[in-house]
Amino acid sequence: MPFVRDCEVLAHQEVAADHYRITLAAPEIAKQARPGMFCMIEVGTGFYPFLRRPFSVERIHADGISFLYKVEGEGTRLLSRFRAGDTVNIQGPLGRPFPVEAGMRRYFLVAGGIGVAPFPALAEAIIAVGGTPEVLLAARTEHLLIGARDFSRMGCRVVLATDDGSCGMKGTAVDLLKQDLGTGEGSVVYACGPMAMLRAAHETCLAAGVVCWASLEAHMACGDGVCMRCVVPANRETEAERMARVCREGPVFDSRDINWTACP
Amino acid sequence: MPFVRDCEVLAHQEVAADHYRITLAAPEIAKQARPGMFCMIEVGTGFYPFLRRPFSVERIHADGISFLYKVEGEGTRLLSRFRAGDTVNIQGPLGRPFPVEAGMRRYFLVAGGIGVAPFPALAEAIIAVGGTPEVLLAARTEHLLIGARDFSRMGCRVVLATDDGSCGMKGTAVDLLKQDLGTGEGSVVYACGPMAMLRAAHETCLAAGVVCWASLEAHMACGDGVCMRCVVPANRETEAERMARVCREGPVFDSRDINWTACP
Amino acid sequence: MADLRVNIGGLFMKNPVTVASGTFGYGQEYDEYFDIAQLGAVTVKSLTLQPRAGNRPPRLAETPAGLLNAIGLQNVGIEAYLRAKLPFLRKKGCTIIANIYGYVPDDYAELARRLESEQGADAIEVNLSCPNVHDARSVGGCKLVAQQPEAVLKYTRVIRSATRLPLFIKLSPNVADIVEPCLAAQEGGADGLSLINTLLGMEIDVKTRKPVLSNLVGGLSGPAIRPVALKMVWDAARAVKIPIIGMGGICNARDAVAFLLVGASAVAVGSASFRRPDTALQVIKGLEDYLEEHGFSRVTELVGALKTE
Amino acid sequence: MADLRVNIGGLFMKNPVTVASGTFGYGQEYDEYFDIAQLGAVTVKSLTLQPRAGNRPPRLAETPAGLLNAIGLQNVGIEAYLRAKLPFLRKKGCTIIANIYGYVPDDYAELARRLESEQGADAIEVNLSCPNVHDARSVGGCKLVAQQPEAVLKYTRVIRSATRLPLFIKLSPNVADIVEPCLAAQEGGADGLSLINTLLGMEIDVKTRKPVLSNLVGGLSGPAIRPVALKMVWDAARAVKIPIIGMGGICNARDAVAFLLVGASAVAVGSASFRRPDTALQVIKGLEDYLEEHGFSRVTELVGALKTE
Ligand SMILES: Cc1cc2nc3c(=O)[nH]c(=O)nc-3n(C[C@H](O)[C@H](O)[C@H](O)COP(=O)(O)OP(=O)(O)OC[C@H]3O[C@@H](n4cnc5c(N)ncnc54)[C@H](O)[C@@H]3O)c2cc1C
Ligand SMILES: Cc1cc2nc3c(=O)[nH]c(=O)nc-3n(C[C@H](O)[C@H](O)[C@H](O)COP(=O)(O)OP(=O)(O)OC[C@H]3O[C@@H](n4cnc5c(N)ncnc54)[C@H](O)[C@@H]3O)c2cc1C
Ligand SMILES: Cc1cc2nc3c(=O)[nH]c(=O)nc-3n(C[C@H](O)[C@H](O)[C@H](O)COP(=O)(O)O)c2cc1C
Ligand SMILES: Cc1cc2nc3c(=O)[nH]c(=O)nc-3n(C[C@H](O)[C@H](O)[C@H](O)COP(=O)(O)O)c2cc1C
Ligand code: FES
Ligand code: FES
Repeated sequence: MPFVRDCEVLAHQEVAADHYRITLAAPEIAKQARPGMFCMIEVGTGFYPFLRRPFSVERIHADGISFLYKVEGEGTRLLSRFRAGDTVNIQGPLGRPFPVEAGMRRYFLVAGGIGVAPFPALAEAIIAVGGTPEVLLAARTEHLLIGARDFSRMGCRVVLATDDGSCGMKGTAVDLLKQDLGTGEGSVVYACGPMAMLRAAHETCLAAGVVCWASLEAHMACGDGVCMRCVVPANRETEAERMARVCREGPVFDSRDINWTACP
Repeated sequence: MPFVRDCEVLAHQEVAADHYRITLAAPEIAKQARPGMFCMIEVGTGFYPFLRRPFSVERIHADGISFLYKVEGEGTRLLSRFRAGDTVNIQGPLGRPFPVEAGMRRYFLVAGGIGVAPFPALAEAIIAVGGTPEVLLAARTEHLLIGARDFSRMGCRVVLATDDGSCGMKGTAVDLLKQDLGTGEGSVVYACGPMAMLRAAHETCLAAGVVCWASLEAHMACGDGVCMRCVVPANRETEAERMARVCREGPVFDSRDINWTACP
Repeated sequence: MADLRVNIGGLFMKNPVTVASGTFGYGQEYDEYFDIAQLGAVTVKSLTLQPRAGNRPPRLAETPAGLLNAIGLQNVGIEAYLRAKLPFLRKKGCTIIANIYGYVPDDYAELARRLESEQGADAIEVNLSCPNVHDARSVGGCKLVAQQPEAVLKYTRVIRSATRLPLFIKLSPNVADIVEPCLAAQEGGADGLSLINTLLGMEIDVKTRKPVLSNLVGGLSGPAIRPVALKMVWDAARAVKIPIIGMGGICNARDAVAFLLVGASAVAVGSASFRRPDTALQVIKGLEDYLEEHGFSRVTELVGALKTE
Repeated sequence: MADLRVNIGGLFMKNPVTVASGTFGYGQEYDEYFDIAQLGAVTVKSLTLQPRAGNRPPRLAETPAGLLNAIGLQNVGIEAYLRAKLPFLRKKGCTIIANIYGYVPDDYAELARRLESEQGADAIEVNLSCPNVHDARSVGGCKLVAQQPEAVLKYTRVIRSATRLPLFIKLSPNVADIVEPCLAAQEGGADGLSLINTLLGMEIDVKTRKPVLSNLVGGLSGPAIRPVALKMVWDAARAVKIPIIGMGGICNARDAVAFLLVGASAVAVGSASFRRPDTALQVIKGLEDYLEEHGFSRVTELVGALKTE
């Protein structure tokens, strides 16, 4: 059951150039939120942007939640202006969470850039069922490898890569996955990042026979499944279901559900 | 020569319920500003309101100016959100100032409500030419009599009235004027406030043969004389001039120039 | 408390507030936020005979105070609607306006017949004005039905003869004079009009030098078009005898009152629901407050009560 | 530096940026903010044979991302323009587009003749689309010239025969198909088109239950209408051979580029000047930057360069 709530900003910091973490008091939403779900945040009170913006829940506390975001355009620029004590209206939690099953041998969390956003909550959930998350974190350059230390502190195994080789391996998160996945036996993969990365993760997992839970990005309007903006081509039989709503059927999909060839 | 400038907010306080004073660093504008002139303030960066809002210059300092304003609608509500250190874009100074001539026997400043806004600067200018401003200040109720003490401190004679009799005479600023104007000999009247008040001031002055400089209010779009939004019916001969632009021919008019019968 | 009930063209609504087709799905999703049975009616996404997958993304762009969409009528089709969507609405006790779209008059007639025979709706809204199902490259040669009064007359007659359900014709603002298609719909036997659908528009990405929408053009909705919608409803209301459901950028009760004043008998909340799912409910509450505050005992007193001297 | 010069229908402009009639007065006021001779051209407020006092206030309202105006063509008249306004523009060395308005074709012809014979303009823009000079109560019976292609043809022919100055016909978006009046203007001998004038609209004060504008209805401008304007320019540009001055909500160089891409050969900045008087100048500068950044050597390379596959 999602809510629409005015929430107090508890904290708001810049964690890297143009990257912020905002923490909100939202007990009801926190209670329902699961790793991989998202909220629609009203970034401004004016008529532009008219729509809310979707952000994955980064962490879930007893009485609040945090989001990790990157300034991309007007909406995120407005969001970055809120200060502690201000009120932000958010709607959520929405969408389907990452399924977390106990007893897997290896849990891979594959993150490209700001795609790391939903993984702190996911890592906690995996640890809670007795697993050890292996976070394969990649970014353009060193200072954009956000949260690496936090994951280590939580007890995750953390492997790093950068496009420019400034830290860790020179390469992508999927390159790290290829190195580590092996036969894939007993493994599950969670992936979040740009479409190209998700596609590569999907192909790698498919070849290894491993399930890949991919959190997809799409521009949204309603976040609630009514507007049909956020659709992606899915492997479904009927015409009516051929375009799946990221906000409702996702954002987390079994990567085999997505019709990657029809994706732009 | 008006300017368009990003100005730092030096101070911003609530001076009465819904009434604020904002002080801006604006040396070039301050240098050109004269009492009765106004600036167009960009109240928000979004598309609504799209237009700037006009505000009379309250005080002119060496390197800054202040405005006194009342929250009326969306524009002034947005304006009230700026904090010290923020940047506001303003355009000005615009319009014709109050003419101030030395050597008059009495200088009456007749203010209704927020109409008091341009008078601190005017009082200073009158004092500078050796006159003693007599400020006839009226408002709905006591706590809205803004600036009475400041005028006294400057050496003005201050007479008060309120609609509800909570302070000073029960009545309007024009009632005060009628009490004081006498034969009007050697007097000049400056009036600012709602249209009905200005009309009454005009009639009182006309009967006494006294010049009344009225600062008119009108909704503006450009503030620069090009859009023709802010017009008022004027006593002019030609059709082309029948509607005078408050922003350009005013906001300060010799009240005999206005065609009061044609005003709404 | 003021009486909010209205009867528009044979459709009884407990209040004059519905939602705009395509902005509320089939109701179920937003029922998670508030009891949608409180609405005067639920208007569902345009239904077609066959399911449709809609246009390729991107399908929607934000413009100043507006949205530009070319969803392309993605919908489950009449069959799945009756089977999978209708039961929920009926169980809730919602008043239902089913919006339908077809390629030829007979499509509409068949949709209307099925809706009537299977109690799939309490009224039918006929979308003659969807700008997003044609190839934009040939727009000159491909007019909307709603842009041709004779076609509006013909379509309305065919659909009218297929159903006794209250029939609303939804028209397009992309005309020189909205009165002409309105009169045609009235003559064709419509019980009411829905005004307005979206304005044709376009948005360009100057970095890629391509249109933002895959369909190149789309329909503009939201607060940006409210002044246009108000003018059209005002023009139409003075020319026709049948009631009008007014829409276009309604965000709050004030906007809704404006539509009633210019002559709408009911209103629909569209794009604004995307931002606040319960906007329509807030409009109902705000309407009650407005009536109270201004001393009206019936919402119908507001209809066409604009003072123009 | 990229070449910004354009020649549109015989009018040479040093860059493709002018201002929209009615939003820049006769140039003098805004010259206090920047040297207006830097503009590709100055387009002046509509001129009529006799001075006009315009409509009663209120004449303008703000709407979401837009302005609704019913100024009613307050202007000094052709006589005072030539005597009191023109000398300033000439002294500055401005390229001048004189916008004219009349009640019958002969009014326009006379205005055009006088402008040509007294060197009052370098080009003429013919306003056939002002929504604010008629009584709104009878709008059904009172169409704009620009809404009637045959009338557009007739007016254009008459004005064409009166002047050899470059002639731009300014049309209205309040039509089902913008191509028809565009073709009519072209057939009538126009050298170019100005698209678009304002969309008809209305705004209501629900407290007083009256229209906000004294004229009841007005014309909608500003960013709100930009998507509509882009679509109309795109439609027109593919149908006519003569150049188009595109306008509607342009606030920055990005918006201007969008108009060029869909096929405008020049652009006009309108309502945005009210907020920032030097908007048109910033558009020119931004255009230069865009061309540089994207490797174009001439602004004309952008015209119609939209990629639609
Ligand atoms: C489920 C979900 C979860 C997300 N979680 C996070 C998160 O945790 N952290 C995070 O930083 N981000 C997250 N995102 C992405 C985030 O929502 C976007 O970055 C944000 O909406 C950008 O908004 P903006 O207004 O700043 O940028 P916009 O103005 O929306 O523009 C951003 C970019 O997109 C382009 N664009 C705009 N509209 C379109 C269109 N219709 N088609 C194609 N391109 C377009 C623009 O040109 C621009 O380059 C998530 C997205 C989804 C769907
Ligand atoms: C030269 C000049 C100097 C001024 N100086 C000051 C000053 O020093 N201090 C100060 O407080 N104020 C001053 N004002 C008034 C001030 O500009 C307005 O209060 C302000 O613009 C209101 O903006 P807003 O967005 O808050 O309210 P708006 O949203 O503009 O609305 C304010 C009120 O006006 C009504 N309204 C809006 N548009 C129209 C319209 N077109 N026709 C009729 N009514 C309409 C609204 O319904 C509302 O009640 C001055 C005005 C002028 C012209
Ligand atoms: C995303 C979206 C989808 C729409 N789908 C439909 C539709 O399927 N059928 C229809 O008749 N109108 C459709 N419309 C138009 C709306 O019903 C409505 O007429 C229009 O949006 C104006 O109202 P608004 O400004 O309040 O949104 C759609 C509008 C939007 C924004
Ligand atoms: C206040 C105002 C006055 C206008 N006056 C005229 C006019 O006199 N003649 C004319 O052809 N267009 C006039 N217009 C229309 C503009 O020239 C332009 O076509 C329209 O505003 C769209 O551009 P914009 O959205 O950039 O403002 C006027 C527009 C506004 C806002
Ligand atoms: S964002 Fe509206 S359906 Fe997904
Ligand atoms: S505000 Fe534009 S002419 Fe006065």
